[in-house]
Amino acid sequence: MAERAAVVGIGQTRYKTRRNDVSIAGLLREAVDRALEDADVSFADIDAVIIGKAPDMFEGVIMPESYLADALGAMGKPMLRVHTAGSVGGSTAIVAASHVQSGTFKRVLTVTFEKQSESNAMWALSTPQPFSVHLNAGAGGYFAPIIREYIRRSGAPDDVGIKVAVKDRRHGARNPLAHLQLPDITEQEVRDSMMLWDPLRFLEACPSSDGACAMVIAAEDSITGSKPPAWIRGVAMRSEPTMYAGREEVNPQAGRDCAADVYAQAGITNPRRDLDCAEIYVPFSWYEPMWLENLGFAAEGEGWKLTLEGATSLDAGGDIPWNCSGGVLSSNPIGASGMIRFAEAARQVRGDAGAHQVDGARLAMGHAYGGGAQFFAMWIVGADKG
Amino acid sequence: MSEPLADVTGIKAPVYLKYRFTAGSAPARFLCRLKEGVLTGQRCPRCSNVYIPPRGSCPACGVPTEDEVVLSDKGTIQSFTIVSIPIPGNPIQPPYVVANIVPDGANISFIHLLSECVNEEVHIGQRVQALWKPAEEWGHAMDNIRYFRPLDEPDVPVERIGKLPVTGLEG
Amino acid sequence: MREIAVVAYSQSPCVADAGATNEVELIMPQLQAVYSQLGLASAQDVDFVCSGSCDYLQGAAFAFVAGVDALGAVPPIKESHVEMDAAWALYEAILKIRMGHADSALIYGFGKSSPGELPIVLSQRLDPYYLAPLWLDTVSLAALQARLLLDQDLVSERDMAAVVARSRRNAMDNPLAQLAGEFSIEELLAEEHFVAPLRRADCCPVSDGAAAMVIATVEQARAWGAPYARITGIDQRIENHNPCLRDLTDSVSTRQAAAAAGVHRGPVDVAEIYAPFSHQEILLTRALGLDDSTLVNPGGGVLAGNLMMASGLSRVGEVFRRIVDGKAGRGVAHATSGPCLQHNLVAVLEGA
Amino acid sequence: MVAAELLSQHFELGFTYTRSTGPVVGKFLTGLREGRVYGVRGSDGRVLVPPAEYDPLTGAALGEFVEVGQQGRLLSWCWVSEPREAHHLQQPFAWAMVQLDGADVAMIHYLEAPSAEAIRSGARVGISWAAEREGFITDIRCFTLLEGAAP
Repeated sequence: MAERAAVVGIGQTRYKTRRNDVSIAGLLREAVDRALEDADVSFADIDAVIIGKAPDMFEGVIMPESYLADALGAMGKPMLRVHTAGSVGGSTAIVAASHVQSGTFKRVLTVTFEKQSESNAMWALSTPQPFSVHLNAGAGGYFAPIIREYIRRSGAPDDVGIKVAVKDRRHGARNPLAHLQLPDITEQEVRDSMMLWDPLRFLEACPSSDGACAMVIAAEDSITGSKPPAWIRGVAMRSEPTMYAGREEVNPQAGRDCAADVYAQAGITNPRRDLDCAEIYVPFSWYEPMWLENLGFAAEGEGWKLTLEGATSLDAGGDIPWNCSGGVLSSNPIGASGMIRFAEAARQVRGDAGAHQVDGARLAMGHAYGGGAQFFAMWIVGADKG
Repeated sequence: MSEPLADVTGIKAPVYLKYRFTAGSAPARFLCRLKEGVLTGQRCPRCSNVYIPPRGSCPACGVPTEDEVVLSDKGTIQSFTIVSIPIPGNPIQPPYVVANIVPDGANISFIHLLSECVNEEVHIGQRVQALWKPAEEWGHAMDNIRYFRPLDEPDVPVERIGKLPVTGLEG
Repeated sequence: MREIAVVAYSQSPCVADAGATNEVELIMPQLQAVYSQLGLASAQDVDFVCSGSCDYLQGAAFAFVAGVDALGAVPPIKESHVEMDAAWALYEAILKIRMGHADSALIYGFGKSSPGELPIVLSQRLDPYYLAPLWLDTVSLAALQARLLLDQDLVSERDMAAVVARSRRNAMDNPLAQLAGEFSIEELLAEEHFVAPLRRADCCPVSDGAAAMVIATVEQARAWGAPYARITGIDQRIENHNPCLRDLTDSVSTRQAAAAAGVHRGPVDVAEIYAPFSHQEILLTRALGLDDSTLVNPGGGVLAGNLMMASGLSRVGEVFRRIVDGKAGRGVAHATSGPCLQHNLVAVLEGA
Repeated sequence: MVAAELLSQHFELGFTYTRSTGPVVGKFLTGLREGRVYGVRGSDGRVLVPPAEYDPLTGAALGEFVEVGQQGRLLSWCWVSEPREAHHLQQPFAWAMVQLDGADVAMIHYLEAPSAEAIRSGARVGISWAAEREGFITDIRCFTLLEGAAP
C-alpha cells in the first residue's frame, strides 16, 4: 500500500571532536547543502522538513527545531522533530520516509545532528536529579555488564572486541569524513589502551563527535539527481521497556522482532546471504558479535565466529562487510549516528561510497538502537525497486 | 596600545535552570522504607514479578504496581563491570566494581557499588549482602547502603538468578 | 488516501502541581481510559504508538523513555516519539496509517511543568546566541505581541478581557479545568497588569497532566463499534524563528495550515484553538477564518488549563468529544508550538 | 499500601555551554565588543539586525554586513513589574522591540526606564553599552529612552 520512495540525496559533515568553525545551524547546513546538491534540488523543491537529535541537553537549546527552521529553509512548510534516544537518527529517516510513503508529500528533507562539543556527553546523558535510585556509572557502566554476560554465554575469546575495534577503524580510514583516522591501528594498541569499563577498553568505545547527516527522500515520480536512487525496501521500528523481569538484555527481543519485520518487507530470508553489506550501530566493539546474532546473521552464540573469520571485514574480503564507513566506532555525533548508518547503506547501493564501496552492492541494511538497547530502527535499501 | 583582539568565534553560554523535583508516589514509598533501612519492591498484579526500585508500573504489563513486598538485603550478582574512569558528579575513585544485583525476593536487578572484594574475582552468580551506613545517617537515598560485599554462600546457578525467594537459596 | 478517525480520547484534570505523581503515573490512567472506551487490554492492541513530551519541562534527559513503562510494551511494540506537542505525534501516526503500516494508533502526550519556572525554561527555546542568553521569558514575548495588536487597534484590552471571561465561564462546565468562574469584563480589567499590557488572567496557567487518544482507519473504528469522528484534513506549518522577522499581528502558518486542511470547505460548528494568551485567541480565530457562527473553546481552552506537550492533542480530543456527543457536526482543532505562535497545526474533524 | 510523605528537593540543571558562533554571529558579537552594531542584508534587500545566518525567506546563506545606528525607534514593549530571578535587570524594566536606524527589522533587548508611564511605542531609544564588553549579546546592557523622548 505504501508509495515507493527512494533516497536521492545524501550529505554529511566531516565528523570531528569539535567543529568550532560553525554555529549549530551552520553545522546542519553543511550536511543539508550537500544533500540538496547531491539530489540536484533546492529548498523550493522540498515539501517538508524532518529533524532528529538526541537529548536537547547536549546543546542546551530546547526543542532546537524552532531555532533551526530558518536555516533549514522550512518557512511555510511542515516540520517534525523526532527524538527516540540513540536510535533517533534511524527513526528520523523512517519518519521522513513515511511523509513520502504515505503519499502525502513528493520530496522531503531530513537531517539529524549533534554538536556534542558544546557540552559534555557524559554529563548530558546522565544529568543529576534528586532521589536518583541508580548509581551513575556512565553509558559504559550500563552496557559493560551486558557484554560480560554475552562473553560468558557465548564463550567468545577475549580478542573479539579488539578485532572489531581494529576492523572498524581501518574501514574508517577509507572514509574521509570519519572522525577517527587510524589507518595503522593494531590489535596490540587496542589491547594496551586503558580499560574503561571492564571488559571495555578505551579503543573499543566510540568517540564523541560533532556532526550532521542529511538526506533527501523522494517519491517514485519525483526522482532527481544524476546518481542512482536508493530504493527504500523496508522500514521497521520496535520498542520495549528499559528493564522488566526476565528481559533478554544480551539479545533483545525488540531487535529480533524489528529485524524480522524489515526482512519480511524486503523479501530477505537469510540476511547474511541476501544482503551485500550492512551499517549497524556498534558503539562498543562487542556489539558487533551481539548484533550479528540478534539480527540473524549468525546463530545464537556464534556471532563472534563471523568476526574472527573476517566475514564482516571489507579489508579481509568478507562476504558480509559491516560498517564499511567506519561505523559508530569511528564517528559518533549521537543524534546523527543512526542516520549515518541509514545514509551509508544508501550510499553503498547507489555505488557512491568511494573508497569504502562494496563492489556491486545491491541490497544493504541500516540499523540504529538507543536507550538501554530497547529502541530499534532499521531499513533496507536497494539498487532495485523490488 | 594593546594588541587588537581576535574576532569572536565562540562564546560561553551559561544555561542554569532551577527545578523542584518531586519523587513519584511509587519511588517515594520505596525511599521512605529505605530511610528505615528496609528494601522494598512492588509486585505486579498481573505477572506477579517484583520490581525494585519500583517506578509506579510494571513495565511489561503497563499496569500500576501497588502491592509492597519486603525484600532481603542479600542478593546475587547478575553481571558487573569494573569502572576505571571517573564519572562526572560521582565521587568514588576508580577502579571500582559496579554490579547489577538482584536482591532475594525481587525479579529485577539494580546497579550498586560492590566493595571489600578482589575485583578480579568478582563473578556472575556470586552472593552479596548490603553494608548499611550507620542508621543515624539514613536518608531517602540508595546510598544508605554504602556498598554490597561478597557473602560466603555458594554461587547461584545462572538460570536461577532473579528467581530466588526472599529467603535466598535456602528457600 | 485511507480515511482515518479519532475513536477514543481522555485527558487528566489540569492541576497546578501533580505533586508525587511521576510521568508514568500521570500517563497510565489516561491510557486505561482510552483502552476501556474501546475494550482494549493494552497498547498491544493497537498497531503503533507515538508520544510527545519535552525533557526540559521536568529537567531530566530521556523523560519519554520512562513513558514506555506505562505501555506494557512486552512483547515489543512499534513506537516513536516527538520532542513536540503530542498533536505532532498524532500527525506522525496519521502518516503511518496512511502508508499502510498500521490500522490503528495510540497517541499520548504528557508534561509535568510544575517543577521548573516554565516561562524561563522555555526562554531557552529561543536562538542560543541572541535571545536565549537574555532569558526572554514566554510571557514577556507574548506581551510584546499583544502591544503590537493594541497599538494597531486590532485588539482592545476589553476584547482580551472578554476572551478571558468567556474562557472562565465555559470552564465552569469542564471538570478538568484548572481555572473557572464567573467574571465580568470590568472585574478583569480592574486587575493590575502582570507584564503590561497582559494581566495574569490573559495568560494560561501552568498545568501538569497528560492526554491520550486512539485513532484508526474508519474500517477499524467500525469494527471496534465505538463512536468516531473522521479526520478529514490535517496540516502543519512552521515560520521564522525570530519573532521580529514575522508579522506578529497575524499567524501566516495558521492560515496556510487551515487552507491545506480544508477548514473552509464546510461550516465550522466548533473550534478548539490552542491560544495560551487571550489576544492570541482573537488573532488565531481570524487566521482560521472563523466568524460568530463557530463556537470557540467551549471548555475554556488552554486559558483554563494548559498541559504543555498535550494541549495540542487535547484540542483535537475536545473536538472529537463534541462530535461524538452530537453537539457538533464539523469542527476544527488547532495546536501551536514555539515562540509567539511560530508553528501551527490545524485539523478538521467531521462526524461519521 | 504505605502512605509516603511528599519528597521534594530543589536541584539545578545547568552547564556553561561553549558555543562556536560561525562567521555571521561572530561578526555581530565582534562588533558589539567594539561598540558597533552590524546587520546583514537579506535577499530582499532588508537589513536584518542582529544578522541572520540564513535568509528568512529563501534560506540562502547571508554575508553582506551593514553597520547600523545605535539609536532607533521602539516598535513594541512590555513592562515587567516583577523581574524574574533570571532577568538581567532586577528593577522593574521593559522588554523592547527596537528598530535601529538603518535596520529594516527590530531586535529585542532590555529597556531601562523609570516607569511604564515614561514609555510609549514609537519612542526614540539608544543603546547603553556594558562597562566591560566581551563579545556577547549582553555587551548591550540595555536600551534607554533618549532625552526628551518621553511625552
